[in-house]
Amino acid sequence: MTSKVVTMRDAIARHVHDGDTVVIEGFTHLICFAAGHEIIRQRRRDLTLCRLTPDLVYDQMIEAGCARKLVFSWAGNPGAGSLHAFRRAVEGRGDRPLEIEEYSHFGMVARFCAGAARLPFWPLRDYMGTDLPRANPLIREVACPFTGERLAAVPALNPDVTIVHAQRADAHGNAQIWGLLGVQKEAAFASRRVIVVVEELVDESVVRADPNRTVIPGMIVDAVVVEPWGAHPSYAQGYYDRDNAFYVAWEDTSRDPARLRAYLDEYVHGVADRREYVAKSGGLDHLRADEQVCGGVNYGY
Amino acid sequence: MTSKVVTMRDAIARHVHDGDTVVIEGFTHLICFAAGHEIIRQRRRDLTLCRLTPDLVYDQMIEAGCARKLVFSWAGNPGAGSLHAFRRAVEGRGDRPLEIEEYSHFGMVARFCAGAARLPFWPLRDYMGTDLPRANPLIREVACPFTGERLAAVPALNPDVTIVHAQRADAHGNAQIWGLLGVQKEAAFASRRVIVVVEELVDESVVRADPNRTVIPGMIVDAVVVEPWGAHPSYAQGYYDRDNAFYVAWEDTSRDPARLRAYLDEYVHGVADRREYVAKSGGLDHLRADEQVCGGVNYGY
Amino acid sequence: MGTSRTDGRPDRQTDSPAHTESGRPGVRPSDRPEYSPTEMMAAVAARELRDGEVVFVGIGLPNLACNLARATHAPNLVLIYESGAVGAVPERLPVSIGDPALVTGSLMVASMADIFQSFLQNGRIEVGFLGGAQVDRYGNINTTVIGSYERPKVRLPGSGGAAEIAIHARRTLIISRLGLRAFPERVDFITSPGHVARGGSRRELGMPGAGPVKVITDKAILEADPDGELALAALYPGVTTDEVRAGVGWPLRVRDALRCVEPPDAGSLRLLREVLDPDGLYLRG
Amino acid sequence: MGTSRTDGRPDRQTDSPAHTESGRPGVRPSDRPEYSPTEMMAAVAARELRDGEVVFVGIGLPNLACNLARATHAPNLVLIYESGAVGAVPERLPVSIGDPALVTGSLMVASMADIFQSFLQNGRIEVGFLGGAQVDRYGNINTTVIGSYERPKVRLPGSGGAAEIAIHARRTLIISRLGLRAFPERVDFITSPGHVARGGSRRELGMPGAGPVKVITDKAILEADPDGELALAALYPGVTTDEVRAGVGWPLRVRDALRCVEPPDAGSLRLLREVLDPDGLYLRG
Repeated sequence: MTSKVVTMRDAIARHVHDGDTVVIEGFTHLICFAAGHEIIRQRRRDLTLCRLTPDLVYDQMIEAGCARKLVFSWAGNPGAGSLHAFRRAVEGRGDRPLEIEEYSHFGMVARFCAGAARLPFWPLRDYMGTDLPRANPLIREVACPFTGERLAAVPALNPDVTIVHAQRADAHGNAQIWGLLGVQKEAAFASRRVIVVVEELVDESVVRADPNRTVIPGMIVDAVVVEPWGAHPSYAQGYYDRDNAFYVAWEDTSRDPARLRAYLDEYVHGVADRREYVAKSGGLDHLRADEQVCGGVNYGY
Repeated sequence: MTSKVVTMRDAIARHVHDGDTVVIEGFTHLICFAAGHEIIRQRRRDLTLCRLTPDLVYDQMIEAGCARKLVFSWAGNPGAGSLHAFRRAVEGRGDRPLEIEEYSHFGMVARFCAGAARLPFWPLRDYMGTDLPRANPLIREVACPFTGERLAAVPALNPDVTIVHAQRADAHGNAQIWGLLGVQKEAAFASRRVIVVVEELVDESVVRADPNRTVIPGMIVDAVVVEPWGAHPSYAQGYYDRDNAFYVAWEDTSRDPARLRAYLDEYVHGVADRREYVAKSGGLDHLRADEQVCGGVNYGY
Repeated sequence: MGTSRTDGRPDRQTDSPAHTESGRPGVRPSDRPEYSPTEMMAAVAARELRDGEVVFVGIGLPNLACNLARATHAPNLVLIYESGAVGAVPERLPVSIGDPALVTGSLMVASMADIFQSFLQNGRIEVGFLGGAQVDRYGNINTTVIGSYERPKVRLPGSGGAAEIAIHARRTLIISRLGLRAFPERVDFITSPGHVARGGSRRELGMPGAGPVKVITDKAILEADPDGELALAALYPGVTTDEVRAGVGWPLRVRDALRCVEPPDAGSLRLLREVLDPDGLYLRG
Repeated sequence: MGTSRTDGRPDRQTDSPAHTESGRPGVRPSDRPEYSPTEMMAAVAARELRDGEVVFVGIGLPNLACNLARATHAPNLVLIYESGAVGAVPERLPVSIGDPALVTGSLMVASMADIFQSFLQNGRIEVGFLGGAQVDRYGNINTTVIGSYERPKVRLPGSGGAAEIAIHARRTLIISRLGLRAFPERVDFITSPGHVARGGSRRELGMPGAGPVKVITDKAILEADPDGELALAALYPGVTTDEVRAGVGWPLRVRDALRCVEPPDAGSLRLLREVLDPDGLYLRG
């Protein structure tokens, strides 16, 4: 089989188009900032951005003007404050409007589950007594055909493209992830196109040695990008720690549109690729992970 | 926390009662024959037995008179023929009636998914054009509240007790499984009580060294039984191979009720526990797995 | 749940040991070590957790409370984070709900689909922690918007997992500092339902969990009366009923059997300050 | 799809290379090595698989066919088993659908919930193999009961994953030996729907997959006409139309452009006999 390995530039150019519904998933862990930055550099427009937690990566993309709409369930800077580009847009203080479609985490997870299963909806017991269905008419009800009970229902989310960061994959995109799994698998299966970005490209034999570790099969992957440190300032278990100082500093950076744009000019537009970003960020070596390697298991028979 | 480790005798005595809905899951892999034999020895009656593939273990329990009803999706001897105790009962040639409730694999999987999520039903795109809904009125339809599309729906399966065989667990029941996963996790989460049976009892530190390998958390487990070779003649990846000769021989054994009962007398009633079964079976050393150990991954940060 | 009184004075009997929150003998104000309201909130929340329970943990004070409980009376508490870490034993103070330290050495990593479906919706979570910008008379919480949804004055982060924790956890604990903006009579938006939401009571609406059993503030503990309205149930040492009333945007009921909450003991304070949050990241508030 | 003729003779043009099933030059009867009908079925099924396709594999002949294709023209075939093994490369002949040899060295182990929801229902399976006790005029398959469901003469194993494979795989291949009991006009029970089931056509019933594109028998290949009825489309060497008709319980249509199927080449036979099934476990039939 021919290799799917391409540069980030080529992957974004080929698979992310203006107007697309784009998912860069990863719950705290493995958020692919490298892809977000490349989308900003290539000046994509009118994207519908979906993520449980927009996080800094979508705050940057909103400020950069990539987003027409945001689909989400928690839009804060985890442990550190607000996403101010998001807030400016939603509070009517920004340069351009931002449409929002809002769920809870469970609702977003359920949307990805429906998408991955190619069902039009997913049932869940949720939202009674909340104002969320009032704010979002796509939160509906379905009656159980056995008990008559009325449950909540959310529609499938089937993105045009999902970008998943993983610790490692082979050249066909068979990707292995450990640590927090988020909704990476569901988002990838729900998507029309899938880009897998990895810290490390490994031989197929590494994947085949531990098949229970594989989260995303190559057969659903369109492109593989090898991008060490690609998840910074989020983290990759076993590779590097979360850059908490960056998250804390974001509160002040993003609160001031001029500073935020200066940041984008320097760290996104001002670099050609991730390698330059890492160099400009001082190498990031202080974040490199300690060794805490688990034992293997026997696949013999 | 106090240990949950008990003998198989105590686990069955305490958690499996006459009239219960019982699941011994494991798809080809990790089928807990040791538990099935102990249920036969303790002469449980009127059980509703559920499994995707009843396999030899339920054929034996049906012949032994434990079952009132069978819920299933494929009732054959994999690669080797029929389950004749099952066939005698369903074809009206047996000693006692056996009620059946029949799905396809996907339908059974969906029932366990609903049970694990504590939803009353699960939607799936299935059964159109088949005669299965005619044979089983619990296969129904549900309308999508977004598209209006009519999908199939099956009801949740919430067993009284589920017995899961695993390669290893700690004394609190945190169980790790690799190789085929079947519907072990879903069945355990769907169940009121859970018995975990393991090849190997390990220290909690072994589990904590590789938390992504854990399939069933101890918090949903009621009893842990340590029973090496407990899945024979099925297999445990990394521990022992499937005893294919046993499956092939079952065709003749089960075809003749007298021979089947002689088998039960000798290998089930005629032994006190699994240790004696293994000894009577000649030690089973020829099935012991080769070593094919995978590498570990780094959980550091 | 007891009745409420309105004279604003704690019941005299609340000094007796049987009525202190921890069940241990009461400590006179003059004996107690110095502590901050934040430390008090963490200690009070920790006492609410029983050994062996399964707790859905948040970052900040809930995390401190859970780890304080683990280090003291509840060594077998099972900590679950919505990010997927089950049985976490963080070796450092987690600064996000998906901190890598929650994974390393945990019992299990579950996908978020499993966390919400097989753990939370399944009814396996015994205690959930909630907080938010606004908590109202019935324990409803708003973490969505100040002002209208369509034209918000302040856009807050939204639900995250809070809506479903509020609905499914067998009981919830709300942690919030008193103040008129934080405790309005009616929240601007119900993100996480308490006892009486628009449309009916929890039971009428089919919510599996019992809802907020306690609202742990910086001055007192509020509990819901049988009709779902929050009432002042216990005062922290040195706090008066009027001080609590001043921090709540509705006429606050006061229980007849008003309890007095014991301050944190020296051991808990040492754990909080020296082990759990040595940099004062969350305790400094 | 072509039209059908009823004179029972293969079209003359079928000897031309362009019309042989494999696309390679035809081999005259006298040149061909000896082979059994079972070997022919395995070889014919293997030819139906294109390199890089994702195949839902069963035990027995489908497994042999897939591994023969992998060893010859389709090295990148992705083999998926309903038991959860994805990208399996079995080092021995698997004797059950959950053989440990399917796991060792595979690309991924998926839970069965994922196999049925995220792979099959998702539309990721390009080819599915089906077989069964009865195949009818429209390619419907019965693996449930001979006789009535309530009082069966013979109780068969049931669906397993066959019903959903029949519905979702983009196309299916049916493998079955001809015979009046195996090919009745109407199956006693539709376990796996073919082209026209009770209630309507596949499209009317909302089935995503195209259904059975070929029925590979021990004597010939049947294909569905546009109205869903199976017709004789290609004969194995040395087989007459009448022989096929005798093995089918309805008046069989015969295509005008009746093709002649090339026998297995020596390389494929050697692979089947010496590498893939050296003990003749499945080839002996």
